Amino acid sequence: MARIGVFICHCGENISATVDCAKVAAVASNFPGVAYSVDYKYMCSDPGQRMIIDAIKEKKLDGIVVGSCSPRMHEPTFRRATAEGGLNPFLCEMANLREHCSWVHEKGDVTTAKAIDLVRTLVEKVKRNTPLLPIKVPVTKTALVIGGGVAGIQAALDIANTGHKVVMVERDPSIGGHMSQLSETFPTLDCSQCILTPRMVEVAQHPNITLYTYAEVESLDGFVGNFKVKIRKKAKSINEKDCTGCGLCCTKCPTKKIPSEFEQGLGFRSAIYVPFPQAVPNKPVIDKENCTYYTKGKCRVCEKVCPTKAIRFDQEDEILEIEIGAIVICTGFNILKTSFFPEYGYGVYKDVIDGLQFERLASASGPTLGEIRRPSDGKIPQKIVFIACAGSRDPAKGIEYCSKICCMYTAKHAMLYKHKVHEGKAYIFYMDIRAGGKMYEEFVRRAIVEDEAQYIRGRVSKVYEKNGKLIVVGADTLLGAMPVEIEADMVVLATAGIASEGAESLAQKLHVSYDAYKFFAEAHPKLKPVETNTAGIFLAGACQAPKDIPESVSAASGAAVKVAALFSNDELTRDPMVAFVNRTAPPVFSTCVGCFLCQPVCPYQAIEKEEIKDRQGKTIKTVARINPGLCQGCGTCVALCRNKAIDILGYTNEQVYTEVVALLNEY
Amino acid sequence: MSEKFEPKVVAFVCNWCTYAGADLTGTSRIKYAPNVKIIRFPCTGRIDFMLLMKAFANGADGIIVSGCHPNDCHYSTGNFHARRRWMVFKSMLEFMGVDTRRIVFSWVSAAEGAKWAQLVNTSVEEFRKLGSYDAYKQVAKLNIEKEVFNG
Amino acid sequence: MSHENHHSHANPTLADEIHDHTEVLAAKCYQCGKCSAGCPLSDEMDYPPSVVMRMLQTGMPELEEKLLRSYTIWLCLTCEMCIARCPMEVDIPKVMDYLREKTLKAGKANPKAKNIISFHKAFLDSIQKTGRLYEMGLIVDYKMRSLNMMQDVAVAPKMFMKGKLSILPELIKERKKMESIFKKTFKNKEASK
Amino acid sequence: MKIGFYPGCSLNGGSKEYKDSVYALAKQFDIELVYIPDWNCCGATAAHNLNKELSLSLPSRILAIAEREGLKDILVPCAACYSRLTVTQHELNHDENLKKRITDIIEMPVKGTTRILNIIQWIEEFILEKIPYKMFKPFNHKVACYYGCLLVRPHEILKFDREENPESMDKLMKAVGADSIDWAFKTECCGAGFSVSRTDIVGKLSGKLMADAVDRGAEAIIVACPMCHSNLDMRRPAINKYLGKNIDIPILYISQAIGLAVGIDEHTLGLHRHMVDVNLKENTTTVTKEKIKEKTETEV
Ligand SMILES: Cc1cc2nc3c(=O)[nH]c(=O)nc-3n(C[C@H](O)[C@H](O)[C@H](O)COP(=O)(O)OP(=O)(O)OC[C@H]3O[C@@H](n4cnc5c(N)ncnc54)[C@H](O)[C@@H]3O)c2cc1C
Ligand SMILES: Cc1cc2nc3c(=O)[nH]c(=O)nc-3n(C[C@H](O)[C@H](O)[C@H](O)COP(=O)(O)OP(=O)(O)OC[C@H]3O[C@@H](n4cnc5c(N)ncnc54)[C@H](O)[C@@H]3O)c2cc1C
Ligand code: SF4
Ligand code: SF4
Ligand code: SF4
Ligand code: SF4
Ligand code: SF4
Ligand code: SF4
Ligand code: SF4
Ligand code: SF4
Repeated sequence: MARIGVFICHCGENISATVDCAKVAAVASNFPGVAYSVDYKYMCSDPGQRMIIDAIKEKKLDGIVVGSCSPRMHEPTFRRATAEGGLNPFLCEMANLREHCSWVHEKGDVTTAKAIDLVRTLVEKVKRNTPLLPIKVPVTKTALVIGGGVAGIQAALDIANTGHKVVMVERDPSIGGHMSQLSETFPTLDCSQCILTPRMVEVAQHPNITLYTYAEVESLDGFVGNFKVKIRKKAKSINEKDCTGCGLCCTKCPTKKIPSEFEQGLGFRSAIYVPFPQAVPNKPVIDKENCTYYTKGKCRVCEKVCPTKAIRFDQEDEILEIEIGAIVICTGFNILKTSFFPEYGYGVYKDVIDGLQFERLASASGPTLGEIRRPSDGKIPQKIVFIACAGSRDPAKGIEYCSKICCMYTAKHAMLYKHKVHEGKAYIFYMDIRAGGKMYEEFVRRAIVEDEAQYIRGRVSKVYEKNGKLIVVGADTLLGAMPVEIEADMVVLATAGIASEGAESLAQKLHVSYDAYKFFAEAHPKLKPVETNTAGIFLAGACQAPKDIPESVSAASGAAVKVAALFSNDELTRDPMVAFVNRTAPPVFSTCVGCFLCQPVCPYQAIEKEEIKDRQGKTIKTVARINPGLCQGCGTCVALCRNKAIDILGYTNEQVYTEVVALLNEY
Repeated sequence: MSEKFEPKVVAFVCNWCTYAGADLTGTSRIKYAPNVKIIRFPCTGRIDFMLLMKAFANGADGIIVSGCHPNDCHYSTGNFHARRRWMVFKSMLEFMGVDTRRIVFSWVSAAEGAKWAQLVNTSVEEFRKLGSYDAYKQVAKLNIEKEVFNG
Repeated sequence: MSHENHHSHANPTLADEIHDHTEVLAAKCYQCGKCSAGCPLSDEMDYPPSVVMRMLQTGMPELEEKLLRSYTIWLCLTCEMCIARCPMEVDIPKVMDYLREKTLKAGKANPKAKNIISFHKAFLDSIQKTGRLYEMGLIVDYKMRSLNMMQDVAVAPKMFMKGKLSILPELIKERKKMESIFKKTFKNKEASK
Repeated sequence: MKIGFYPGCSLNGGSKEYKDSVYALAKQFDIELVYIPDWNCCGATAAHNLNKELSLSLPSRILAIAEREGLKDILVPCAACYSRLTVTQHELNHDENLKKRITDIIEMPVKGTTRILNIIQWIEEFILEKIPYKMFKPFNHKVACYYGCLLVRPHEILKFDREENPESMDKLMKAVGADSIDWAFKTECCGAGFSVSRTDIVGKLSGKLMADAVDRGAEAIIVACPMCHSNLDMRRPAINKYLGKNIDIPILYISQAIGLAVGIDEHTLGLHRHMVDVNLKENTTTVTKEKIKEKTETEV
């Protein structure tokens, strides 16, 4: 027979004003299995808690029901007291007599009767409670940061500065991301490289950070605190230890006319190359697709000229396997190319460029050394047309959302152009100017008033080339949709920000969700903006949606704090209310029949396949297994499993069925 | 006192939204019918529909199931699964002759204390009109329940 | 036909009516002006296409009336340039078709459109009678309707010389069928009104 | 090889030379064109503008007859007819109620299974491969391929070529030795149905696009639609008036241009019927019969 203790609280008069507390305690004392039942003015006060502690010892109680306020208020308090009394804390339950009873009903027998029903329900439940131990999982205190743009850099430095190890994996030969390509940045117009480069160097030199560039995540296993990740280090064809970064190889390489990715095709690079002078690490890689030695078996000039003999043509991709505790995804974004736009010439007009190309033209270290010159003939354009929302807010052909950053960078471009070409004229076709941010609207106004950017409200229908000019056909909707035709020297499309290439496959490798646009999905758009649905994996920067630098950096610092919090303990304590698939004796092993219908419903990918093997190692049966490290205890799988093979601690089938019966039936 | 029929109502609610919402009803001292008694679940996704049948079999005249609004689920998608399952289950119940008007589905967030009170009151009113669910109790004369108490 | 996101109003606007008949939802237009920018006849029109959409959006009877009496709807060539580039895929040509039909029935067609309408009517007459287009007849018929006697006096003889105009119409066999198709479609239209 | 043929009213009347040239081309490549018996007018812009049901019924009758005659593919050289037939078939296939209503009106069943080919698709599919073996006289002129509206729009329904800057006609012209220019007005409207009622508009719209073609050095404009042809050719006075100068660039149907290349004579192709004379510089580089034979032998 159970020995349950029942403690009914008056809460001053909050409960006792409408519920006859003494009566509740008296009735409860007659419930089967109740060994002790009292009522008291303030159960959460010290003397109240002491009553519980003492009663456990004196009356040898094996279960506690406190009839008081909402468990959301004092469950931790009473579980602590229960533990102090020497019982497992999960043997304590609370009946909500205040928020769900005394405060919401009138004084009277009905209210008291309801209170009795609630207490009886919890008494029956607690009889079926089992001692639960909080789940402890060890934590590997190394974080993996995927992507080395400004978000990744910030996250890595913040985590590293808390004293934890960081491994950074960057796909390109250098870190820096899009920010390293920018000329100057809104809303302050400070030089992008100037503020970013020192941070890039810091990453490379930080004792807590290991940097792998030209590398990608191959696969991921495990769960929060205990991930195992495989990283593919693509062959750079040089021995990084020997290479001093002298650059001789790049200068001498005869294959020079390869469009540079960093310069957005506006400049060239050699087959062995460092993407840009400030690259980190400042060591070259050989582009195997263009190197004549790899493609035709001839050349090896770089090998000959290298003073340290660092070239390794036979180098192969390397797979590293490392253990990590948390991951921050910072893989950023991309923009649509001009070839996406049929009405603007399918990308064939050389002088129709995208925003990043304009950044390179405006950059002091860019292909024109910061002079705005048009790609076709190098002339300085006297008239530039900027087209905002190119591909954004365009459900028909592009994407539905607003790319958020383009209004601002277009205003910036118009401004930079005017600063460099004083007599030039900038026209901006726009639909709305979205400049919500600190000093943003002021920035746009400056572009319009001081730098004479001519904003025309309307979308451009077509751009075509004629006699070396680009004819831009638009309309001014503020003038009754009056047709407007501008003969421009150059056209800049503020093309939509889209998910980074390969984001979808990375998401699948990491088992995190992504949205319809293939951006990574946050666990909650407002309250968990840097978390994913997978415990231990966080997000930062433009991999979630187009974001500007301040937002990317704030998110990165936010994610870093989440990682640091995770790493602040040696072990993770997790709520023990997790699901489990039953195991029975052979030959059945489990009532699970291996239908795996439960697998897709789990929001946390916690359900795995487990093979039950015989002594010879032959698989007899494949059943579901729940990874307690990943399960968050929602119970969806429990309700789904038709074979009742899954149950969930704290809300077992037996417990909840009993509650229903007890609630509706008096003894 | 006139003998007005008082339906017995069980509410299955999730811990994160509706349970907290009902707490707020209390903190706001908004009054509602005492017929409804709440059982707490981690998520509406946990609620399997045999539980509802169990409640009817044990004398419930009406049931309220309530959790987080779509997209606000603490577990991100649990409530969607609950909803989807309910769509399937509902047609099955109707086929079996169960009076599905006696099962009310709703969303009440942690901020919607007043909505909870209103939901309870309108549901109770509805169930009262429907009267005692004797039909089901008759069908399901299951006595195993009594055994449970002695477990 | 009614649609989910379409409420039934006590006083349906012209936009509601268009939505019911053509499924084109004027509210989808976000006034970007791309249609007006690309429309080859925008500058000839009293209301460029994006303005037409805006007028419909307002639901104001005065503006709807202006629209029905506009020259725009007759100038629209249904070249489909606007919808081809509209980010919201608003089918403006369909709207124009609808407005033309409605206006014609209501006898509100813009007087400037007289020639255009005369031509269309003459064209259809020809088909109704012969099953095919009889160009010579068309020209004569059009001239009678438009009273534009001098037009094409220079071109027609040359066409004739080049063998491009025939004096006699070609007749199809099932001419009765043609009559019946015309009758039915025009009757259906009345009925659906 | 047999294929269904719907000429449409224009080809039967004012654009007789278009029909003649298509016929000649078919004959040259051993394709038999089978008329759709007792065909009627598709209704063109007029029906479309004034009465929707009528505008669907007229083409439906044509499709119904084609089906009845067992013609699976039909060639529709007129871009306007091609557009009307294709759009009608699309609408019928996407609305069962409409299909029912229309079959009631025309008193004939329509399945909506006909493959409707425009002139370019027809040449691409049945002729292009064989051109090298029959090319006597490369059409080595600089040309502007003009597609107009109806061949490419609405793209969602026609799904023919690229919506902006299409290339299929250019490819055909290159195949017969022409140098086709890159220009921006390939799909701008020529004024279409306003030829008679608002000739001034045709002058303006056609004038704009032709001026660009001329500026870019085109010697001829190649079209695939009788409406485009009559606007650009017959409405030259209005065009010249709009431009304030006279341009004498000839307008050729694609079937005529290809016909010339494969050695069909000008008269058969109906060049003499044009309002603007076709005075292309004499092309001296003829290909001898031996050479063609050689080619045939090496490649086959
Ligand atoms: C034209 C233009 C102008 C702009 N101007 C401004 C401005 O003036 N001010 C401002 O605040 N913002 C501006 N921005 C926005 C700014 O570029 C972004 O806010 C910022 O770059 C986002 O940083 P990020 O680190 O999130 O992403 P990114 O910069 O995109 O970096 C992502 C990094 O991840 C790497 N990566 C991607 N996938 C993988 C993978 N699978 N594995 C490993 N590594 C991977 C990439 O190589 C890259 O290095 C501008 C953007 C554009 C397009
Ligand atoms: C009408 C309106 C509607 C909105 N709707 C939405 C929405 O739908 N979605 C959305 O995402 N956002 C919405 N917001 C924005 C949202 O309210 C804010 O983003 C959010 O409240 C900011 O939180 P906070 O903690 O930074 O500041 P606050 O909410 O302002 O909190 C600041 C706290 O600091 C306290 N405090 C102030 N000074 C001192 C001091 N000197 N010492 C001690 N304490 C101090 C204040 O008392 C207050 O409690 C809305 C805002 C408004 C005005
Ligand atoms: S335990 Fe809860 S109900 Fe009791 S006195 Fe404390 S707050 Fe009030
Ligand atoms: S020459 Fe050798 S040392 Fe110098 S950068 Fe190239 S690989 Fe490195
Ligand atoms: S071997 Fe390749 S990388 Fe080296 S110099 Fe030659 S082309 Fe350049
Ligand atoms: S930020 Fe501005 S330019 Fe970019 S999509 Fe949004 S509204 Fe258009
Ligand atoms: S636990 Fe249940 S649902 Fe999951 S695989 Fe096993 S039987 Fe199927
Ligand atoms: S309880 Fe929820 S989180 Fe845990 S395994 Fe089941 S579905 Fe997944
Ligand atoms: S293009 Fe479309 S969305 Fe833009 S104004 Fe025209 S109809 Fe409206
Ligand atoms: S279909 Fe009509 S409105 Fe649209 S672009 Fe053509 S002429 Fe203008």
